[in-house]
Amino acid sequence: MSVITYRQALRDTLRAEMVRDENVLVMGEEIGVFEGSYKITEGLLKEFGPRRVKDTPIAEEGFVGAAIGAAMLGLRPVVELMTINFSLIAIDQIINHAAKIYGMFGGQTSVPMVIRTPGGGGQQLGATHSQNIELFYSFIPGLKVLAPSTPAEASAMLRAAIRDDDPVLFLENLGLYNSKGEVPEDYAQPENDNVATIGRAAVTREGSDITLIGYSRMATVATRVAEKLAEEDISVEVVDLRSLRPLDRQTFVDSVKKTGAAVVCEDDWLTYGIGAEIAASIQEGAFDYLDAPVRRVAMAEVPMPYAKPLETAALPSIESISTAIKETLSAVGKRVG
Amino acid sequence: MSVITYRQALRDTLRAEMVRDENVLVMGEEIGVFEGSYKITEGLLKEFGPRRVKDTPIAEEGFVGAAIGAAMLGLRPVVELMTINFSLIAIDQIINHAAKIYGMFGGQTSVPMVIRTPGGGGQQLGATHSQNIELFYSFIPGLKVLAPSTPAEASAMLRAAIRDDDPVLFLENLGLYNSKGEVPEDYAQPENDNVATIGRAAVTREGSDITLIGYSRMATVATRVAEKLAEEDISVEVVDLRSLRPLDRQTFVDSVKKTGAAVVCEDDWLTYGIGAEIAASIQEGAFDYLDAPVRRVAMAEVPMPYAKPLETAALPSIESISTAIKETLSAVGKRVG
Amino acid sequence: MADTTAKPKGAAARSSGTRRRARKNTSAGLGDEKPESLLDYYRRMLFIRRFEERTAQAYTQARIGGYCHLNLGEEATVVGLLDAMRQDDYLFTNYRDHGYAIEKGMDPKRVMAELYGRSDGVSKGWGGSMHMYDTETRMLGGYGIVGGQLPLATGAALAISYRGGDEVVVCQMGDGTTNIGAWHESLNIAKLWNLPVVFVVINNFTGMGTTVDMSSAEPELHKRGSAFRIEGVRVDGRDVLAVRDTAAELVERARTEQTPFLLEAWSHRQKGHSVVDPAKYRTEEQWEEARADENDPIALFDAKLTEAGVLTDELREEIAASVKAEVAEAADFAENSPLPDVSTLFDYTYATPVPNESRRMPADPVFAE
Amino acid sequence: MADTTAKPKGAAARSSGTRRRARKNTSAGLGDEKPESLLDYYRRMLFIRRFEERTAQAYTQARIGGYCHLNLGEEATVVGLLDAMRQDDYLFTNYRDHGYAIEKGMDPKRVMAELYGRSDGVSKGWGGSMHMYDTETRMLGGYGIVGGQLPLATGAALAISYRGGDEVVVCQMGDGTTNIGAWHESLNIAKLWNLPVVFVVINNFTGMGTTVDMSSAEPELHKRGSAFRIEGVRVDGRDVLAVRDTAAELVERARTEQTPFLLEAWSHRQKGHSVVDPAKYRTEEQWEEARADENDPIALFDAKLTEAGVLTDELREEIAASVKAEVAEAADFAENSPLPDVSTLFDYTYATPVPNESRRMPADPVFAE
Ligand SMILES: Cc1ncc(C[n+]2csc(CCOP(=O)(O)OP(=O)(O)O)c2C)c(N)n1
Ligand SMILES: Cc1ncc(C[n+]2csc(CCOP(=O)(O)OP(=O)(O)O)c2C)c(N)n1
Ligand SMILES: [Mg+2]
Ligand SMILES: [Mg+2]
Repeated sequence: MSVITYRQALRDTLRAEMVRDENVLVMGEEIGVFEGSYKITEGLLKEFGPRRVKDTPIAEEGFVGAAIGAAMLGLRPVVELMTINFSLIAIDQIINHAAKIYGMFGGQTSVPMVIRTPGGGGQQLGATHSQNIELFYSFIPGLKVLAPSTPAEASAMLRAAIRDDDPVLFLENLGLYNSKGEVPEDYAQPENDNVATIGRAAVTREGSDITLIGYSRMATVATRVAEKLAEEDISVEVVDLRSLRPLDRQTFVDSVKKTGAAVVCEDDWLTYGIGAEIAASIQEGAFDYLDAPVRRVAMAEVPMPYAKPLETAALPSIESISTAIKETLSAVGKRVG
Repeated sequence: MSVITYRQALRDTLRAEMVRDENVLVMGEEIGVFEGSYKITEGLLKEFGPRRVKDTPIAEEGFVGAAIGAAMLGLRPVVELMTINFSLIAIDQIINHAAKIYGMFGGQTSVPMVIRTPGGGGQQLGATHSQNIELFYSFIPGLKVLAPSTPAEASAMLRAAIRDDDPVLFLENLGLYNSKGEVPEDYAQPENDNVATIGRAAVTREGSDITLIGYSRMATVATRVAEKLAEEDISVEVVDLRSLRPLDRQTFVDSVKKTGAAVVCEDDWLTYGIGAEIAASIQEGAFDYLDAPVRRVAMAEVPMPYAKPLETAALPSIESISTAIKETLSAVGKRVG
Repeated sequence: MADTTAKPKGAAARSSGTRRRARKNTSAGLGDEKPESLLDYYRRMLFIRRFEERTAQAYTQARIGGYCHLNLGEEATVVGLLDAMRQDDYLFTNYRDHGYAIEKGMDPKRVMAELYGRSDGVSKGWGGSMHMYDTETRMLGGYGIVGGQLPLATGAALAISYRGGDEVVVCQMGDGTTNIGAWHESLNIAKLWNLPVVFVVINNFTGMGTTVDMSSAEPELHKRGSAFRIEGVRVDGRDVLAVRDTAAELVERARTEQTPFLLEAWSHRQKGHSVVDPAKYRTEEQWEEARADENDPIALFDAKLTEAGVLTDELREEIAASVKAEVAEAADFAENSPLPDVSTLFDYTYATPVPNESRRMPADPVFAE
Repeated sequence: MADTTAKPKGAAARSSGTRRRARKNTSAGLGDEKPESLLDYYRRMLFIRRFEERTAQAYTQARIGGYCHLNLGEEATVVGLLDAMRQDDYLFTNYRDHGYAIEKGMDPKRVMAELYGRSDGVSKGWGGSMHMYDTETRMLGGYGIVGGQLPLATGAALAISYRGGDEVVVCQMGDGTTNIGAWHESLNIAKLWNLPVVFVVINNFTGMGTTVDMSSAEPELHKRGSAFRIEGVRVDGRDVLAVRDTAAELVERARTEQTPFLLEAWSHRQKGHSVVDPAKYRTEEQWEEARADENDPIALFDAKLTEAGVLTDELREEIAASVKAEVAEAADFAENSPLPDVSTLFDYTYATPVPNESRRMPADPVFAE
């Protein structure tokens, strides 16, 4: 095991897959000469040349659509969208084309492509650059949506995404790129079996009092919350969703059946956010086990302000999640925070 | 009271508002010479001329954005998007501009505009033309999203939307355009106080056994379900959400507190759909009153097939909703379907 | 408003030289065209005409649902364009795709079955009128989102170029489509990356009811390639030989020069935008002009072949009868093809199966049992 | 790869005649320009330079967050362009907007306060660097989504035209922005509807690191208006008088002819794309050239004014000192302006209040009581 950043896990895995499969190419704005806004593609142009590392014009709809068309002919493009906010310009191609082509034509042609894009807030990027809209893609049958939270998962899931024959939205996170974690020694080898199974959540920390559910950066925040509350003798079980579509309901429902209570933490907005489905599923799947309503901790429902104190206040935090957990437990009567 | 179609209610109200306020103009594809794909703008070009009735090129991003810019200078554009599916091409302008301009610039300029667009399936339009993606807009702070189900509501809500200073996504429905209902005698008068309050749901039929929640076309289907089940002595209370953002949770939660059970019926996909928020809110707001989990009846999660039997099977129906209601009641132990 | 049912200025005169020496100057007379191929073009155009008429009828009888757009009036463009392509070239079109599907090589029976939403349809009944698709004949789809096919076609050309292949992609669209952002982004990328794709604009002077003058600030659409240094050519889309020659030249140049081209073919839409459109936004005279023999690709070609003695009354009747029979056969086939089984509803959401995929019918609870 | 730090071919030579007779041929010498206005231009350019340098410094000191893009190298364009506009004309820009905001008439103190995210900021701290906005001076916003401002500007021009007003809209953007769909849709609509808007492309030869050659199939950007019959002009963006005259002509023609124009102004970006960009994708020599006196709008103008005797050492020092003081004052003001209060978090979601709006902090339950 070695310890590397989430960024490096992505970069090295991307490189390994390019070495392994000639059909894999990367495309996106500023990924070549500039080496990527967030440097995930650093060094790739130098190693693979402009045929396989394609700098695109600022034309998200055009180049995402081009990747779809190339995938229809059997290439396996990995597209970078600089942040998920800009995906709105390409969303018609993603939803009305990538996600539809397999089904709409009766299963004749698959679309093996990956769209890598970071979400995440808290960088004072303002209203148009701080949104977490993975919901839009998670809602769409025909797409798969992955949201790894650790370097090891990022590597194994990116590998799975590239090898999968369906269009995959691969959600990264600005707040995770520098985070570190253990990865298998051979994670960067082209021949490598560290391939995640798409569509599985995981209990990443066991606990007995309450289940805390998150994904992407919030899964790591959830772990920190659990660690903090452990000091207060509250035992939090953490579930990392990992895959937003397909959604592995059984894993978190089973956890709730054990703990009897749940909180969801999410980096998006509360109303209609990802957490709504989680809460709805829990009440449906663990109705008789729930001792208190499922609470959700999410962004304040405003266009994200630039000013630091406003932004900080609008974002979920270890504190706000802890509060929701304690209030839930006190409703249960298990403990009083 | 007179009885007119949903289509006529929209047309006449649009006309009345244009007569009332010189700043109101309508824009969209094929709304002038062609008189609208679904004829909502019939006769308007003839009456108001091309200055106020603007046929646009096929350029959803461009003309929706132009409407936003015009609204910033005080016009009150009412834009037609031919169906909500095509809104994906304009979604960056709607979400990153219309919904952000007021907040992002510290409340200096509002964006008083309306985007009218029909959703709805069941017309064999295939995978790209049968989607109900009001979720995307309902998720966004800064937007208001209305979804009337009757001619009277359509008229009063369109009037409210046009007079509101914020961007409003006004959801119509292909399956409702020909439906009829009573409207006030003066509904088509320019001076008229039939202005709905944005952000209110309504109990449209009282009942005691279970609450059935819907919006747009599904609110009318819900009523038919209630009528049918009444024959079997099941008393269904129907809640029409009417406004998807803001969402009037209290109204449906109060209903569930009374009935003790709920089913949501929706024309979109189940996972992450509008119903997820409804179910999540109910378990949070009426936890101690719920006798059974909230069930959701929604579209099968597939790209919508063209073939009639497949499409019919994929859509929620009076039968499938009735089944969910009976199963819920039988879980409650109240009755066995 | 300008009368846009009139042909674009200078359009008829323009017809590029072609790489096929043997056919030079054919658009003036019939040169050394082989009678068999001329009759073949004639029959193929007539086939599309009758097929579309049958489609309209079936739609009226509620055998076909959804939106349904016909190729009536643009038969010469369809046949000429497809004749200029190699079998292994790829085609992307908009939703007005029946004729293209047939010409690309799909069995008309299966095209009609698709229209009927039957399991023998080319897309197994999942696509319908707007979504004809066939991997084998390389018809990579009709698309219902205006402009949606442009980025895809560009990407297909990228794949060809990436592999050093020598196929060409042809991307068909309507005049109204030149105003959408995807047009701009796709043509720009195609030229920047030197991709072998020919963008073909079918100019029928109108979107649904909106004229080209009302929607394109540069109404001479073939000139819009200038923003990307893409060479554009306009051709009389009523003339099957002119279309064939011009298209053949551009397709071959795209192949050898590895660069995109723009072709505009103009002709008249003889009916409403779709089968259900009553088309009241044009006067009766305008419609009469659009349908007049001097604008009808089939009538024009018929006259030409008759004059040249290639088409006789006998042959005409023979062809008409055989076309009629084949179209009837397609309709019969469609009528008798089984509807897709509801058990197949979840078969085409994903190509790679994964755990926890939703396969729930509307009445099913989220957690089964 | 072509060396795109070289000026576009023929660019420097081109400078349109202007409606301001008195100023004709000024770009060659200084003609009958008034010394006061020349010195004023000089001061304004210098002010932007120093303001941006101070901004970079404050960013490094973590007084400013988010993304931050500077106008270093394009001061002549900003000043010349804004000088050509009437006060009641409207301006839309991209995120590289500090200089424009100041030139449109905003108080630099409040611009700096916005950068600091303070409540005295022009957007009350809600916008930050990319989102300067002021209803009063008609700066209708910097926008962070590439191309997002184009449809908006078109719409503002529509509102003017709808009301028969005589204001003009100026819409600034970067070279990379000419490749996005919104460009195409907006220019087309603006021309079709005869709207008084001047689209201004600031060609700094690069998006972030991607050159114009790599992103625009027609790298002579002013020619891209041809797809819409929009007249385009290229001007040397290092020359404040040339920009002023060319822009003035187009703005006035847009006003009187009620039609859109396209202006390309080229100059060198002297630093990375944003403050945090180490800009390693250019060689040291390339950066030296970009920053060289012969490419620097301020150095160029300084030399010219000095040669003409308008600018003396004394004046130069005086101006430098006063600019320095004013910039320091702006930074002080920003530093001392209060941070926005968290209680205002829900104040700007909606302009028309409605029931049931969510005003929930992250820890709040959905149902309070
Ligand atoms: C993005 C999008 N906007 C609008 C529509 C509705 N629509 C379908 S066809 C059409 C007109 C297209 O005109 P043109 O490109 O000239 O093609 P034609 O139908 O004449 O072949 C429109 C507006 C659509 N399908 N997709
Ligand atoms: C739609 C969209 N895509 C990508 C980005 C990221 N991005 C920000 S600035 C920029 C480069 C823009 O280049 P140009 O238009 O030349 O403007 P400049 O920065 O040179 O002034 C990019 C790609 C964005 N903000 N919006
Ligand atoms: Mg057309
Ligand atoms: Mg630039």
